[in-house]
Amino acid sequence: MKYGLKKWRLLSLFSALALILSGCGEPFLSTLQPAGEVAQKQYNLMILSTTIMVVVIVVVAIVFILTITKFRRSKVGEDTIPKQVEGSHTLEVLWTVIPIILLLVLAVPTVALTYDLADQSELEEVDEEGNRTALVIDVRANLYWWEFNYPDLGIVTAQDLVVPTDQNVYFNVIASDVKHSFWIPAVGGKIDTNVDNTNTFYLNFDGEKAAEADNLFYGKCAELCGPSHALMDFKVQTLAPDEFDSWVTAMQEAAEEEQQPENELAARGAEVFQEQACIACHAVSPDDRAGTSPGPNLSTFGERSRVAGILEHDNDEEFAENIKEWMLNADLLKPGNQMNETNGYNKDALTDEDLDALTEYLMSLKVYTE
Amino acid sequence: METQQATSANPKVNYEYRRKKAKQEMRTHVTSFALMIFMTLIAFIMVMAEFDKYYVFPVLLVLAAVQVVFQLYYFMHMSHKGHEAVSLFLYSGALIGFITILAFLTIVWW
Amino acid sequence: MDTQQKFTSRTWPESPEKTTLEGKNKFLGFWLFLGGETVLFASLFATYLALKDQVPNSEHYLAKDMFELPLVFIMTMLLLTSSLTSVYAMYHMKNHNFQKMNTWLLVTVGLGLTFLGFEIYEFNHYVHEFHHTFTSSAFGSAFYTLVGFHGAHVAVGLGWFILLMIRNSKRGLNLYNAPKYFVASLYWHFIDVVWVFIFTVVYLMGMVG
Amino acid sequence: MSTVAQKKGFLAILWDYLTTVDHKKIAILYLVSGGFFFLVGGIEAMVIRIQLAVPDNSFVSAGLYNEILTMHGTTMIFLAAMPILFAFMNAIVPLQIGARDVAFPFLNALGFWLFFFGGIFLNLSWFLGGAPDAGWTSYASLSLFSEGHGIDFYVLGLQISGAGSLIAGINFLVTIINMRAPGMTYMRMPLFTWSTFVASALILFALPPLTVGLFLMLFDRMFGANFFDVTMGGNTVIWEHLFWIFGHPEVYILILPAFGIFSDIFSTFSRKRLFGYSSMVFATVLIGFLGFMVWAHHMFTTGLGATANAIFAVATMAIAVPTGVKIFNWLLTMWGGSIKFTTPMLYAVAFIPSFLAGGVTGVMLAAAPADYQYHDTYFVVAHFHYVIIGGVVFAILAGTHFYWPKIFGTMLNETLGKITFWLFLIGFHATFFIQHFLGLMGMPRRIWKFLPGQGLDLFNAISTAGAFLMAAGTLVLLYNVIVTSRKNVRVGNDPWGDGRTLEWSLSSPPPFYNFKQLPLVRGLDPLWIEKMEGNTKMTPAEPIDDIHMPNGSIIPFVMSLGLFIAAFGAMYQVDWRASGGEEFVWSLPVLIIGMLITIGSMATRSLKDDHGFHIHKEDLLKDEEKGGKE
Ligand code: HEA
Ligand code: HEA
Ligand SMILES: [Cu+2]
Repeated sequence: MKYGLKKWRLLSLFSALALILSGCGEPFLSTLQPAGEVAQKQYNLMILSTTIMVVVIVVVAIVFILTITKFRRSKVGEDTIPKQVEGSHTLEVLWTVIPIILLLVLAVPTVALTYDLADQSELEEVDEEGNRTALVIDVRANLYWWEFNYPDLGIVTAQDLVVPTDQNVYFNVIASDVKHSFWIPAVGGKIDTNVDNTNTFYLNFDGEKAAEADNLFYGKCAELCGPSHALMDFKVQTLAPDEFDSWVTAMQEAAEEEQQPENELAARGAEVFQEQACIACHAVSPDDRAGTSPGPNLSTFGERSRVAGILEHDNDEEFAENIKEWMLNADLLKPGNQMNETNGYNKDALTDEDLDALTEYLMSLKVYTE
Repeated sequence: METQQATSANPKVNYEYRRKKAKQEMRTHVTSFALMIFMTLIAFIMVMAEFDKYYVFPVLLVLAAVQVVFQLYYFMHMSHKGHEAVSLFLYSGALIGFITILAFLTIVWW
Repeated sequence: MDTQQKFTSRTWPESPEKTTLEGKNKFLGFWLFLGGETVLFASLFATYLALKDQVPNSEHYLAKDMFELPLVFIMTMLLLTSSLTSVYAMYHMKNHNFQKMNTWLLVTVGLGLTFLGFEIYEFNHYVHEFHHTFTSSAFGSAFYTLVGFHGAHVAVGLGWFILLMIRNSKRGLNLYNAPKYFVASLYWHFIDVVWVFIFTVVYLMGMVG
Repeated sequence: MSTVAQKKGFLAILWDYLTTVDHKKIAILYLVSGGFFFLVGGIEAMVIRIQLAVPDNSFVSAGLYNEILTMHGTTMIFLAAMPILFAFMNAIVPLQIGARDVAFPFLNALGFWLFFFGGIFLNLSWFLGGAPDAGWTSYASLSLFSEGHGIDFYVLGLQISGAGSLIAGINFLVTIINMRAPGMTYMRMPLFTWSTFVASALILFALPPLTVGLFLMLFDRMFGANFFDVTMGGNTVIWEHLFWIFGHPEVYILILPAFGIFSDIFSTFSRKRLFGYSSMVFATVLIGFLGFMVWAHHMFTTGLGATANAIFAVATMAIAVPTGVKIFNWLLTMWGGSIKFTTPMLYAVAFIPSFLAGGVTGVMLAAAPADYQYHDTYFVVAHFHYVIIGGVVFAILAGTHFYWPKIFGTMLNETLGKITFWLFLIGFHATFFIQHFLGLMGMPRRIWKFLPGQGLDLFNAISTAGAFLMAAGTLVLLYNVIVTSRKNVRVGNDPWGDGRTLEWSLSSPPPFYNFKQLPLVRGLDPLWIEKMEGNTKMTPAEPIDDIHMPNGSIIPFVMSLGLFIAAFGAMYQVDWRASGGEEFVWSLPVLIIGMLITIGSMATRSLKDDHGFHIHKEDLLKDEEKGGKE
C-alpha cells in the first residue's frame, strides 16, 4: 500500500481518501458524512490536512524502510566502523523548507476558514420591520439536558432541537451549572457552553443529506460534565423551511391556548403532574420559563424521539414503557441527574395508577403531530 | 576541590584596589537609589495630578520597568560578569510572564 | 580549601558568594528559582488583572474607591529603602565586616517589619471599612492573593534574614555562609522588584481606573 | 566502604535509601516508584478499556468511571512518565557530563520525597471517600461542583509533587551549567543531557502557572475564595489558561527527554555520531521555546475568538518544523551506519513511525476549524496516546533496557525484551489506531459508556483487545526484571559494546563517587574518541586527590512527610469548619503539627552545619587495586 500510494497524483489521493473515510460511521452521527455547509468545509480541511500528512508519512516511510533494510549490522558486517558524518547543510535546508511549504499550504486555508466560520454579520441583518432575519436559538446546557429557546419566536423546547434546513441557524450557547459543549457531529464542529458568558456560532443543515439521516441527527455533549456526561445526548429534527414555519405556528398557537387532555386517564395524569409538583421544574407550555427552568420543558414531550435523550421511542408501547422506566429509575439511568429527592422528586410517592396516568398525560403532550 | 580563586599576585595592592572599587560601586548604588526614589515620586505625582489614563499608564509602566532594571543591574549585580545564564533565564521567565499577562488581558474578556 | 577556614578582611576573596563550588551552585540555582518566581508572579498579576473590579453587584467597592496613595507611598519608601540597606549589608559582607553587615541587616529587617505592619493595617482597613474581603468577590480574592503572596514573601524574607543572623552570630563570616547571605539579599531585592509592579499596576493604575 | 553495602540487612538498606543523597540511588527510587505508578495507571487504563469493550456496559459505575479516567491521566503523566524520566536523568546525566554528583544532592532527595508523598497522597483518595473525577484537566466549573474531597486530593497532591518537580528541574539546570567535566563544552554534551537541560528549563517556567492555578482552586474550594465562581465575578476560563500554559509545555517536558534517550540510542546502535548534532540541539531549544506559545490550541472551542484561534493554530503548526528536523536527522544517523537491533534499538526504530503518526495528527488538530470537530473526541485520545506511548513510553521502555546494566549492573534478558517489545508495539497500534476513526465517527472522549446503534461497537472492541496485548507485554517485562535480578550476572563498563558517551566509561554500576579522576573530554562522544584511538579508558583531567562528598540525611524525607501530614489537616479543616467545630476537631492540630515538622526540619537543616566528608586519596587507590569494582 505504501509503495502504491507514492505513484498516485495528489488529486486522486485526495478523492481516494475522502472515499475511504466516508465509508465510516453512521450518517446521523459521523463527521465523515458532512450534512451541512459548516461540516462540509471542516471536512474539506480535514481531507486537505490528511492528504498532506499522508505525503509526509510516505516520504518518511520510504527513507525509513530503506534505512533499516540496507544498513543492518548483519548486512554491513560485524566489524564495520561507519564513517562518522557530521551533517549536511543541503539536507538540513531541504527538510526545513519543505515542511514549511507544506505547512503554509495548510495554514492559509486554516486561517481563512477560522475567520469564515466566525463571521456573524448575518446576525445584524433586519427586514423592513426591523426584525432580525436570521434564525437565532438560545441553547442552555444543564446537567444532562438541553434547552432550546427561540427568542424571536417566543417558543422553547428541550432535548429535541427543531431546525429548518438549508439556512444558517445561529446558536447562542451558555451553561447554567457546569461547562458543557454543544456538538452535532454530522452538521458541524462543537462550541463550548461556558458558564461565564454566551458563545455564538452558526450551523447549516443540508436538506438532502438530512433526508439520508431520516431527518434526525444526534447531538452530543462534548465536555466532561459529571457522571452522566456520556448520556447527555440530544436530537436534532430537521424540517423543510415551510414545514418549519408551520411548526413554529403550531408551537405559538399551543402557547396561546391551554391544552385539553385527550381522555380521562390523561386528565388524571395532568392532576398527578400538579400534585407531585412536577410542574415546579417542568413547564408544559411552549413559551414558558425559557432560560430559567430547572428541568426540561415538556410541552412537546409526546413528540420527542427519545425519553431523556437516551431511551428509545419507536412505537407507543415502547415509549410508555420507557417513560415508566425513567420515572422509576432515573437515578440509575442517568446517574447524578437533578431529578432527585433533594430537588423534590419522590418516586415512591407515585402509585402504579398515578404512574399510568402520568405516562398517558406525558404521551399526550404534543403540538405539531396529530 | 578548588574552593578559592587567586585574585592577584600581590594581595596588598589587590586589597586596596578592591576596597576602592567597592566603595565606588556603593556610591553608584546610592545614586541609583536616589533615582529610584525620584521615579517613584514622579509616578505617584502623576497619578495624584489625575492626568489622562492613556497618557499615565505607559509612563507608569516605563518608570516601573526602569526601576526594576536598576534593581536588577545595580542592586542585584546583574551588570557584573558571570550572569549570562542568569540573564538568559530571567529574561525567558519575563517573556513567558509577559505573554501570560498579555493573554489574560486580551482573551479572557468576560 | 575548607569552607570553615577563618578569614581576615585581607584574605577574604573578592566574590565570597561564588568562591566555593557550593556557593556557585547556590548562586545560580537561586537565580533560576527567581526566574520561575517571575512566572509565578506574572500568573498572579494576570489573574488579578482579569478579575480586577469583578464584583457580584454594585454594592461592592472598586479599586479606585478604596486605595489610598499616601499609605502605599510610605510602604513603597520603606521597601525601597530596605533594598538599599540590604545592599549596604552585602557591601560589608564583601569587605568581611561581620559587625556592620549584621547592623545593616537588622535595619533591613526593621524596615521590612514596618512594611508588613502597614500591610496588615491596610488589609484590616479594607475589610472593616469597605467589607472588601477575601471571600466577598472575585476581585477581593484576586487582590488579597496577589498582594498577600507578596506579603508572604516579605515574611519569609524576614524570617530568613533573622535565622541567618541567629545561626551565624557565633560563627562569623566564612565561605560556607557567605553565599547564604548573598542569596537571601537577592531574594529581598526580588521582593522589591515585585513590589514595584504591585504599586504601579495594582495601586497607581488602579487609582486611575 | 563500598563493599559493606552488599552485606547489609533489610532495615539497613531501607535506611540507606531513606537517607540517600546519591543521585544513582535516587534514580533507583524514582524508577521503582514511577514504575509502580505506571502499573497503577495501567490497571486503571485496563478498567477503562474493559468498560468500553461493549456498548452499554456496566463494569464500573458512572461516577467511578470518571474517577478512574481522571486518575489514569493524572497518574500516568505526573506520577509515572515524569518520575521515570527523572530516574534516567538522575542516573545518567551526571555521568554523561563527567560530574561526581548533581549540584544539590540534598535538594535532589527532597525533590524525590516530595514527588513520592504527593503521589501517595493523591492515590490515598481511593480509600478516603473517592478520587478526583473532573478529568486530569480538572476544569474549574466541574471541579468546583464536584462533591467530596476528590478534587482536594488532586490539588494538594499535585501541589506537593509539583514542588518536587520544580526542585528537580532547577537541580538539573545548575548541574548541567556548573558541573561539566573539563572539556565538556555545551556543544559536546550528549543529546540526552541537552534535552534534560531544555526540559528542566520548561519545568522551571511551566510549573509556576500550575502552582498558581492550583492555589486558586485550593482557595476556592477550601477557603471560600471566588476565582471561578461566576456569580461572584469569577471567571472559569482563567483556570483553562493557567492549566494549559502549564499543560502544553508539560507534554514537551515528557517528549524532549524521550527524544534525548532515542538520540543516544540511535547513534550507539548505528555506531555513528548523531547526524546534524548542532541542528538537533537547536531544534530541541526551539521546540522548548515554541512550546510556550501554543497552549490555546487546547481551547479552540472555548470561544476565544477567530484571531486568537488563528494565531495559536499557526504557532502550533510551526512546531512541526523543528520536530521534522529531528526525525530526519535520526533517519540520517542510521543511514550509512551499522544498525544492531537490540531491544532498545527496536523501540527507537519503532518510535519513528509511531511518533510520526501522532505528530502529524497533532498538526491536523492544530487546524482550528477542523479541531472544532476533533476536539474532545477519541481522535484526540488517539493523537496523544500516539505521541505519549509511541514517544514517551517507548523511550521509557527503551531506556529501561538500555540503562538497566548501568543502573543495576546486570542486563535484562534480550529475548524477553523483544517479546515485550512486539507485544507492546502491536497492542499499542491495535488499541489506538482505530480510535482515530472512533473520534471521527462521533464518539466523544471521557464517556462512561456508549449506547448501541451508533456504529461504534466493533472498533471499541478491537481497541480493548489491543490493550490486553500491552498488558501482556508489561507482564513479560516484570517477569524479565525478576528473573534477571535473581540471576544477577554482573557486567562490565560497556555491556552493549558500542557505548560512546562517558557513562559507559565507568563500571556498572559506577562507584558512589562516579569518577575517581574527572575525565578529560576531547570532543563529542568522548568515549568513542578514546576507543577509536585505541584507549580503553578516559584520559584523566586531574591527579588523584581527596574527593569531597555530601552526607546522607533523613531530613528530606521528614520534611516531605510533614507536608504530607499537613495536607490532610488542610483538607479536613473544611469539614471541621462546615460542622461548626463539632467534627474533625483533629484537623487543625494535624495541619499545625505537619507544618511544624516541615518547618522544624528546614530549620534543623539550616542551623546545623553539614560539610560532608572526604574520601581520601589512599582509599581511592586501594579501591583501584581491587579493580574499581564494588
Ligand atoms: C508527549 C506528548 C505530546 C506531544 C509530543 C504532542 C505534540 C503535538 N501536539 Fe498534542 N497533545 C498531547 C500530548 C502531546 N502532543 C496531549 C496529552 C493532548 C490532550 C490533552 C487533553 O486534552 O487531555 C494533546 C492535545 C493536542 C491538541 C488539542 C486537541 C484538542 O483537545 O482539541 C493539539 C491541537 O493543536 C495538539 C497538537 C500537537 C502538535 C502540533 C504537536 C507537535 O509537537 C507534533 C510535531 C511532530 C510532527 C509533525 C511529526 C514529525 C514532523 C515531520 C516529519 C516534518 C514534516 C511534517 C509536516 C509538514 C506536518 N495536541
Ligand atoms: C503517560 C501517559 C499515558 C499513558 C502511558 C497511557 C496509557 C494508556 N491509556 Fe491513557 N490517558 C492519558 C495518558 C496516558 N495513557 C491521559 C492524560 C488521558 C486523559 C485523561 C482525561 O481525559 O482526563 C488518558 C485517557 C485514556 C483513555 C480515554 C478515556 C476517556 O476519555 O474516557 C483511554 C481509553 O482507551 C486510555 C487508554 C490507555 C491505555 C489502554 C493505555 C495503555 O498503554 C496502558 C498500558 C499499561 C498497562 C496495560 C499496564 C498493565 C498493568 C499490569 C499488567 C499490572 C500487573 C499487575 C500487578 C503487578 C499488580 N487512556
Ligand atoms: Cu498542546
